[in-house]
Amino acid sequence: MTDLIIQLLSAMNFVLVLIMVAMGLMIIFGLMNVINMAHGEFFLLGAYTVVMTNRLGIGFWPALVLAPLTVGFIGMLIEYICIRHLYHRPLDTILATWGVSLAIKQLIIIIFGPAGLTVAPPLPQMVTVAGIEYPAYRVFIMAIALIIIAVTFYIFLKTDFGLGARAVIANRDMAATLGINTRRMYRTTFAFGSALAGLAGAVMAPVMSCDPQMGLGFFIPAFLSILVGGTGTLYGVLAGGAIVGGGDSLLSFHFSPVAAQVVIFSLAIFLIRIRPQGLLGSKKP
Amino acid sequence: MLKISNLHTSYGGSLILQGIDLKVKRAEIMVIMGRNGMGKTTLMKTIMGLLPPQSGKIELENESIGGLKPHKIAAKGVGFVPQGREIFSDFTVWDNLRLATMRYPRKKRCVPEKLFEYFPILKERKNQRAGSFSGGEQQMLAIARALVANPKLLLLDEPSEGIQPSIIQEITRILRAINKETGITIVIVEQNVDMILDLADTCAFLEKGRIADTCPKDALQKDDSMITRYMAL
Amino acid sequence: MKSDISTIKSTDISMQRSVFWQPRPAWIAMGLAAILVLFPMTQNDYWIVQLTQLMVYGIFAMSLSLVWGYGGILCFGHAVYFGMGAYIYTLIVKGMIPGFSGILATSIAGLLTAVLCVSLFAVVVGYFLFYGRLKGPYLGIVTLAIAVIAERIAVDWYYIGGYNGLFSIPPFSVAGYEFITPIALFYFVLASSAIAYLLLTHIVQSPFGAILRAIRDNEARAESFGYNSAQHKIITFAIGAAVAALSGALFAIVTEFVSPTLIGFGLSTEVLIWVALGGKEVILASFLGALLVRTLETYLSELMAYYWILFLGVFFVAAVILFPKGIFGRWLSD
Amino acid sequence: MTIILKTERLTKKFGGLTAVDHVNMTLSKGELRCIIGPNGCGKSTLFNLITGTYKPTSGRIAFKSKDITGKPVHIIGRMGIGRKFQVPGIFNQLTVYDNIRVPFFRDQRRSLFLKPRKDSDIHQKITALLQKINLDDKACLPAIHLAHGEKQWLEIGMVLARRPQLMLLDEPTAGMTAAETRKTAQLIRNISREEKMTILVIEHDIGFVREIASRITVLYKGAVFKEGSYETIQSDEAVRKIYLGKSR
Repeated sequence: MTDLIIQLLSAMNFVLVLIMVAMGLMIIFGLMNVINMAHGEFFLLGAYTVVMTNRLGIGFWPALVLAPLTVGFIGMLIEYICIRHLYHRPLDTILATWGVSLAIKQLIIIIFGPAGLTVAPPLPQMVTVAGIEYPAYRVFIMAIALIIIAVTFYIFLKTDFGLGARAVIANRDMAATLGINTRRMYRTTFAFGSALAGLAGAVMAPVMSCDPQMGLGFFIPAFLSILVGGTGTLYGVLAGGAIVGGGDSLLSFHFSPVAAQVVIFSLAIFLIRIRPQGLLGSKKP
Repeated sequence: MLKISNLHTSYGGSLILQGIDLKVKRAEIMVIMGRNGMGKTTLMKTIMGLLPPQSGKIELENESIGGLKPHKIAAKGVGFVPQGREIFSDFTVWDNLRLATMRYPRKKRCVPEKLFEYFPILKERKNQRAGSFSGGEQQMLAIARALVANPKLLLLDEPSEGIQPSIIQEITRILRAINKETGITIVIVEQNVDMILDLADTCAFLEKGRIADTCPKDALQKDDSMITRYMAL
Repeated sequence: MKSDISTIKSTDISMQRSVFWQPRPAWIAMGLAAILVLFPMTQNDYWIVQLTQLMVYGIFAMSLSLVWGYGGILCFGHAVYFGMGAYIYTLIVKGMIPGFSGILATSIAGLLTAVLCVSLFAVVVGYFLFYGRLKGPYLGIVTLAIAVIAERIAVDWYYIGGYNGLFSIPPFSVAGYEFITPIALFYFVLASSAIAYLLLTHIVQSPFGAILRAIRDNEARAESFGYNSAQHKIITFAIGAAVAALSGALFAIVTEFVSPTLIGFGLSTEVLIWVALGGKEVILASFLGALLVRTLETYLSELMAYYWILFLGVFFVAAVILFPKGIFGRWLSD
Repeated sequence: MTIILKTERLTKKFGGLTAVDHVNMTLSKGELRCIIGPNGCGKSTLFNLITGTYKPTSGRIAFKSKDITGKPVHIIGRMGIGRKFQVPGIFNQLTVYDNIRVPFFRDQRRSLFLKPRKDSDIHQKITALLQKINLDDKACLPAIHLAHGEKQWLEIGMVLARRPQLMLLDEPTAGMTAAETRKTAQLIRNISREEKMTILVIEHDIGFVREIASRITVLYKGAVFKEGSYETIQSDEAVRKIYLGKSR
């Protein structure tokens, strides 16, 4: 019983962070039609911001603010330097962002070395959840992820900025003729999506071993979540993230992480074969 | 007000506009007529900045707007009602209208109350999903949306398409009233002769990418041979 | 879609020549072949071994050129086929697969089994991908995921050596003759490259290649002529996989070891860069791309250490933006 | 006259919108027919139903007395229905010659991986076709460099290469200059006369319709509104009304 609860909590942990990463990816894709292959590396940069603040001796907490800001800024820079030249060649954006991801990864290796680094847990104490002992920091992760997901939904469904962004997704030209600056919208969105990934990386840094390959471990499941849930809808990301992340982490417990990945992945491919638009996606691909 | 000279635009590899010359006076309602495929929609999209002009000039109040991005042109005071209306059907009516205010700073974002005098139905159904509207109601929404930001020039592309005659008449009446009260300049692309004759001050005929003829409405009412020549079978 | 007729003199192009007949690459290929044939006479064993490896990568790059450049299939996991080819060959010649002994465990049998199994695998994967109508970015990332998982399986599977891979692969032998000396291996790989080049060029110049390019250009149009695009893509995928498997097996023969890095996403990325930089739409350009980038890497990675990959990444981004047709592709194609 | 294409109560709905509404239409072998109608009357949808791009909501399509309702696009293509798209559907990177060659490969008995024999008559057929569409001097140009009108002719040539029994042309003169339009009309008339091919054309340009058509079908709001010769249609008061949106 206790085991089961712990498993469920861990699964939830992973699912919530995954959704954060996937939402960023999805917003960028929905708005700009760009699949950002460097999204995993934005996660990576977030995590290494924590490594850096630790080295600077200012501890974990400043990184929580610093990470999304820095990564958001880097995202904006990358949009400005390379992506905006490629809006009319969508397939090439994959290659370009792929190159960016290589460069970022290598930069991290140059600065921090290729080995895995660990960060001291900022909240070492345990709390009691549903009658069992559970690390307080894990609860904190869930709380912060939930808040961020809720805030993102709020921004996109309730604010003026969200309205504009949704309008651009629905009909780019029409939104432009109503006076919305689509280019600026792209840049803001790209920064926002990057910041989400950066923050996710920062909160996960203390519970993972930070190594230069960690981004891919989130990028691929995040992308599969979008494929499974369907593009073009934020709710789809919730469903996809729950299935991919939850399935992966529960299967990892009972079998091995590799077996879990193989099963989840095969399932995702199979699902795409029978329902190409995703679970909640609309008919158009 | 609007002056277009020797405008060329190509679309999908073919030159659709082959030297358009057109002058529209302030507060005038200009109707552009022509059969399908003559470049009417391309002309509208070029004025609005959705298609880049290849050569030629577009001037709004003596200021060149050719080649600007659509949001810049909108900011210069051009409102656009595209063909097929293109309302955001998943959004509420209110959100559709609010979108046109986005370019202002937050405090100045307001939808003028006066709009609802012209289109009372939009106020009643403010929170309804726009996609649930009938074609005519969607058209009114699209026009209202274009008017939210108080444009000097309103462009309408086939507003009567797919709409039942009674609503066409109502839209015609409303457009007339708005033109009279606010002095807005209107350029309409249209094929519906009823609407044209009710609405236009001046008519221009587009054929094979050029303005083939212009004439005041009165002349047209007396003699519709021109309509037959440029529009009919 | 700018049409600029003035720059092209249509009169001096003869009627019979189609775009698939590319005389310049053919001449360059012959010149290159001549240089390569003479190469061992001028150089010592170190460079011969180096160049042998480079050509193995070259074959690998050419296979991706067919899949990506001509088939329009953006594949981020092409090393899966390379690695599988290497592993299957190794397992067979080391006699590690139960039931495969005697004649079934010879080098030739190993080579054939590797190529066959991998192309069958590609058909199965292709069936799901292409009948699922997966395209562009989606296809790319799904293949990337396949590569990552394949690498993890290889690392975790102790029977095939796990993280350390497999060592001491017996030398390639045909009817008792063993290819052991660097020169023998060099000519063996050179001959394989030539065969792979001729095979791939033949395919892209054949009617099948024309249909493939037609599908890449305008899929709906090609389908309306009665061509089943999914089927054509699967066949292309399988041929590309077969050639990649061949290069993988050659890698095992030349280096005498295999490890999980061969199957994973790292090598998949590298091959993508070679082909993109060389020019994905010309088979020979891809081969040259692999040679160029790998040679630069040997020199520059000593000079620049870690900065080399950073430089490669940035250079790759710049090339994507500035030279979408690749470095060699620009002057090899007409 | 044998009937080559027959639609029975053909209907297609998109959500609440009925794009094609109980269309009954028959085409005889060798006929040249134009479909006209105001925007949004369902012309393109009708084409998409015939070629199998859309599946009809109800109704039947018979081609050469065989039911082809709901069959996949490439099967219908193989049965002998060729289509020219509205936006030129050509292979931009291929040369003009190869653009015409691609459809011929289906007739090739040899494996697709072998080069065609030197003496094959395909080359002659391609050359003849290129002459017919006035592009023989541009055979080696990549198709992307053609002028817009030439692209349209090339596509007509590609459709012809398949030797379809029924050819569907979707706005073949869209975006053409007046001279190109006249040339196209001549081309279509020639094909109709010389190849005895059944041709169905969607067109807006009435001048063009007058030049080529023997018979016209007027579609309005997804349904067949009127059918007849150019003269009858042109003088028909009801047709004029729907075209002009006139109610008085």
